Amino acid sequence: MDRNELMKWIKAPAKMAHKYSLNAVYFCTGCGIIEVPPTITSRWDAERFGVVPSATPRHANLFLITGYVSVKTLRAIIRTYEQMPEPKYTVGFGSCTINGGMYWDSYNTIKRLDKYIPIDGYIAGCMPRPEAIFVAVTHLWTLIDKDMADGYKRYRKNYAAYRANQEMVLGKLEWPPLFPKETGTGTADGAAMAMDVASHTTGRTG
Amino acid sequence: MNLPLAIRLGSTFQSIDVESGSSGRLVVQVPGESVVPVLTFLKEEGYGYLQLVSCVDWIDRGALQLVYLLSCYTEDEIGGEEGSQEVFVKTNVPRGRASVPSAIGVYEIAEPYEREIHELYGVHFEGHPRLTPLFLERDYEIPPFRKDFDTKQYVADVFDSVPPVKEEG
Amino acid sequence: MILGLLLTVAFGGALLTYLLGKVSSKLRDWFAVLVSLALVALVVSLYGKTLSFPFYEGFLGMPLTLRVDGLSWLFAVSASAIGLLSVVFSLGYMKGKDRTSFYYSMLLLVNAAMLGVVLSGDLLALFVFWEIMSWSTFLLISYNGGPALTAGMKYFVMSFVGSLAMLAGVLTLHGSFGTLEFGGVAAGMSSASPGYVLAILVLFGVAFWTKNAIWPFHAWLPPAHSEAPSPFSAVLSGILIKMGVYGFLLLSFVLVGLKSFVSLGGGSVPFHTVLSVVGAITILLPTFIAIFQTDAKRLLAWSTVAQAGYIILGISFATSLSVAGGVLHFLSHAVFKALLFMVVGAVEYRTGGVRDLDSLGGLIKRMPVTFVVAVIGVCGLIGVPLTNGFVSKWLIYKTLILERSPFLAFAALFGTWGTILYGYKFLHNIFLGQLPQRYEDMERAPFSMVLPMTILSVVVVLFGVLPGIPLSVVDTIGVSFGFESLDVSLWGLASDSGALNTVNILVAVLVGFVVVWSVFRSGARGARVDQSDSYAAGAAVPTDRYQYSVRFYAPLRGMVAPYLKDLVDSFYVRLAGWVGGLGDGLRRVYTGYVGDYVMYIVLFLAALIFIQTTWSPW
Amino acid sequence: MRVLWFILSPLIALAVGLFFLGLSRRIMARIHWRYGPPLYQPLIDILRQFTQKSVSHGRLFDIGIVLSLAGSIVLIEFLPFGGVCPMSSSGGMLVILYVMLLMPLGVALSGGEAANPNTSIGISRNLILAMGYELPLLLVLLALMTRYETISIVEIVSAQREAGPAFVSFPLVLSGVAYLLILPAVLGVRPFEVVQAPQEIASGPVAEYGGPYLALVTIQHALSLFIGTSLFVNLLWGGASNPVVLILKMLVVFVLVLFVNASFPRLRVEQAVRYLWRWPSLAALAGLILVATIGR
Repeated sequence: MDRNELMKWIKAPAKMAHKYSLNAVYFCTGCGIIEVPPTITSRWDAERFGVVPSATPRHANLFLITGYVSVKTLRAIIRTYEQMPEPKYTVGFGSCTINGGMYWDSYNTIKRLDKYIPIDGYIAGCMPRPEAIFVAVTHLWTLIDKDMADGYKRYRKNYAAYRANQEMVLGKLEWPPLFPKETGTGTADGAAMAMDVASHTTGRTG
Repeated sequence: MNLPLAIRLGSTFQSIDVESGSSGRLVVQVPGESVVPVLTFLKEEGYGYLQLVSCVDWIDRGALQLVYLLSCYTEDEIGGEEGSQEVFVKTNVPRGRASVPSAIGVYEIAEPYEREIHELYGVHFEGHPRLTPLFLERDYEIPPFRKDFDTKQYVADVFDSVPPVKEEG
Repeated sequence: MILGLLLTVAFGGALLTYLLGKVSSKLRDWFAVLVSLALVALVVSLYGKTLSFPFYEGFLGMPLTLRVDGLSWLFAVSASAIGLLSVVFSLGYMKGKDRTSFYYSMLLLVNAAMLGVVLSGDLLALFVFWEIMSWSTFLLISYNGGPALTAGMKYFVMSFVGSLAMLAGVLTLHGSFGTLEFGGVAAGMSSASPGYVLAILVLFGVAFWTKNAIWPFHAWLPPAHSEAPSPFSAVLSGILIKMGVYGFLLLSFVLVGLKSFVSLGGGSVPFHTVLSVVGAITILLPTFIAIFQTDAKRLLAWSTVAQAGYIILGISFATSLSVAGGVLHFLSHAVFKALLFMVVGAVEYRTGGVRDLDSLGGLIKRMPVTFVVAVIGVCGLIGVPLTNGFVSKWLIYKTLILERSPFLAFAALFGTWGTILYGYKFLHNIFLGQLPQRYEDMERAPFSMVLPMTILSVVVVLFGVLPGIPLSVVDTIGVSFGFESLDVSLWGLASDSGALNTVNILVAVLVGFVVVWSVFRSGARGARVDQSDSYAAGAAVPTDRYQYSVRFYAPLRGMVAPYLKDLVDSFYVRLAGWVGGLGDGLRRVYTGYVGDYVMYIVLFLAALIFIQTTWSPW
Repeated sequence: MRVLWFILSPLIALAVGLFFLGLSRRIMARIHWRYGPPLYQPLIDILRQFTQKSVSHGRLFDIGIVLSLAGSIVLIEFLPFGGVCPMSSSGGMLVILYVMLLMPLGVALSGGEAANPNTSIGISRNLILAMGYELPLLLVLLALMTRYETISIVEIVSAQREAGPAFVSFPLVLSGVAYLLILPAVLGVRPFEVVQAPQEIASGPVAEYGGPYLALVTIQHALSLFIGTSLFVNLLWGGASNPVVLILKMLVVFVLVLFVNASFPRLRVEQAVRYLWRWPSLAALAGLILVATIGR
């Protein structure tokens, strides 16, 4: 707790609190979740950084998307992301979330995850080891410090585009749009875009 | 008289040929319509457990091959001299109009396997209670596991056509 | 004269309502409300007076008198007030049902009979009005027909046995003292032998306990309450049951007198301790049974049996605090139980007769006012501080602990936790959780139902925050029984061994609430979402299938259920079966052949002659 | 001076409660052979939760949790705080017992409004568990009240000052043992953590609480730790003449309970209630019988 740390606490306590108390949603989206248990138990102990798994998205502000995202899991990821209180941060594990990774030509996985939900940072490695996760956490701290970890703001601003992309891949979603005001304008053209693709492959209604 | 299983099988059914596969397994080639009778016969023989139903797409021969793997866990000797614990039952189905009677009547466990094969290979199983989708979220003209399904083209059409989210302002 | 006027208005009103019903239903409804209003006004005008008024001579040479004093005034006010509120409530509830004029006249008749019982000056008048009350209740319980008929029959048989016991008591008293007037009987009883007093107590006690549904005689109450129409079960559960309490108070403290009541029974096991133990059992057993009920009204019925246990425990412990607590608990129970039955009535009215706790849910979104009222009622039932239930239970607990009987106190306190369980189950399964699709567009309860409920809930909170109001009335009753007065202040009890100060608690809770609310509002405020945006492990919330209310306390059921078989009820059923068999056996005597009858006569004569000649006992 | 304590005692209770929470996470980490968060981590959590923006399920959803926290603050006013007790003159132990039920009731009402089966299951478990430990707790309290012939907690504490702590006087040692056996259940600690089980029912009644709601829940959890231990120390360990001694005694009791927390898996609800209704209740009952018959 040196001097400038103390100054940071005094100037922006909320930001510091968000840095040192990251509750991660305990949701195994892909193969990377096998790295999370050793991270939070005795050998590596993520709790000293303030990272604790939480049972529900309502308690969480960090969403670790560990590994490839299948089309079916995307539906659950979007639902969980929208249920997390703001400000919230997402970190993608491995290359599968960046460009599809080794499933680049699979019919069933999502290639670029940040077309559907905003991602604040990626960790290289298939799958990244606990030390890499801690490096990611410290990087996330610097991002929060510099106000660059603004995934949730981008989601709110461009919600229409995100929603359109989601419905393009998943067909009609069972829950109403999270920010009805923003999608007021967006739904019209979003639906138009969806129509031409839909003729090629019809999105299954949920 | 416990003649070896292969001979008994050959005698009861006409148009099948039986040979012994690797490590003592029996491989039985069966025409489409007589799959269920063979399965019931083998079940009475003691092969009470259907391990899996899988499908192979021989695109050059224009046929989808269904493979039923049966095994038995009773102690006494069943088949020939050293007793074959497992039996493969294979049947070929034309790729165009792929349809086979469902094996649920004989083995209940076949239900999810047949649903999966129906979804991924497009083989229709008559008498199956619910051939609804199991894994896939979207509809496909050509079932994805068939060899003539072009995944790269599909990915280009569906996923690459989704525009990245532009930063407004 | 006022008493006479009161009775004529009451009984005349009941009759006239029926006749007016023939003319026009609107006129009848307003006439019924008017009569109840008049009754309340008349009774309130009697506050503080002790009058006596012989209203009818020539009945077996004895005058039937009416009498009012502190005790009967309290019961009369609560009876007429709750009667008025239930009539107002049934304006909405009974819309569109058949035989409504019969229902209204019966309701007013029951109300009048209760006033008669409470205001009667001698045992004969008491018995006459008691009978009128019993059979008119039977008619109202079996109003809905079908299962209600069997419930009504069960009630009728048990209260009939009680009335017979009471009649026997009245006759023996008349035989030994010549008069039935309370003063004379009390004078006679003070000189009577303890055995005689005990016999009288038991005889009258059977009548009062069956009406009050105390543990061995409670079997009729759950079916009767759940089958009766809701406004009437509010009256039945709130007030009509408490006629047994009035009778018991009258008997034990006015007729028998305090000193002899306390010293009754063998030195080691005095009668009133036995009674308080029975009261304690009545608290525990029905509470656990109530926890696992799935019908809202049956749950409330079992809770009434349990709360009656508190009242009997308070009264029969016979110290100044405990009697005050018992009588005050009668008042608070009458208020919040009538309130809860009206809540079930409102829910029943809006959902078309559904009161099954497994298929309701989420009604707070459609009936918010009814929910607020229900929460206040349940808090009163549980005895949360700042409600009237808390004050009366506090009095009972304090005296139980300080008078060195901790096991009774334990039964009462542990009963409260059982009350919390079924109180919350009642609230949760009806009002909280997911709103089923079929109740999406249900409107609120009509004003004619909400008005009585809000009045009752205001009373629950008012008597909880300022307990001095009811306590002063209860204190005068205690003094009239011969207990020393409690130093009652407006906001509680300022006695040396631990005072009760509700205003302090109120201030503390309010300040705490304001502080926490401001701290809470300083945090970021989130958007309001409906029930579909709830955590479902990443899936969308399925409609109509995302509610946990069936088998609400399943883990507890496994442990407690084997001990909850209602042995008393099964005993009664076996008894009824045995009597049926006996009747069937007797029926065979009538074979239908004349010859057999002639033979019976000859045999009978022969027996007579034989006895006359050979054996003369005189 | 007493008016000052009206404001001071909840604040100190909150500070002590948060310290206990931080300490428990630190000690649990040490037992797991890892470093664990800094001691002021609960404070950081509360600050983060306050600045998060979560959803509300309706007015009752807000009022319920606020009512429950107000109930625990009122309860702290009733507890003697080392020599001074802000609300000592209005009702004594019975009011404490009744205000103690206000806390689960508030959370139950607002959890019910959240229309989520996880919360409803959590609430029903909470009420069943509360009924489980209420039976021995009532027997213990009744034994104490009968032994010292008063229903005011302040008099129980002052009576213990001369005659020594109740824990060692003969008939009450049974009640003390019983209270110690149920203390993990009263505090909601690991063997009886069945109410907020994260894995089974997504942390039970608080599954739908986001930002500020979660902050109130953490504060409520801290205060209930304080209330549970301070009640035990005041009733059975003779309270204390000044707050510091009281807090030290509470610390000893809390660390003892923490070791129980670290070494037991979570029980199912019926196993917990079956345990609570067997040995602790027998000990408490024996204590009460002894006190009622011979112990003067």
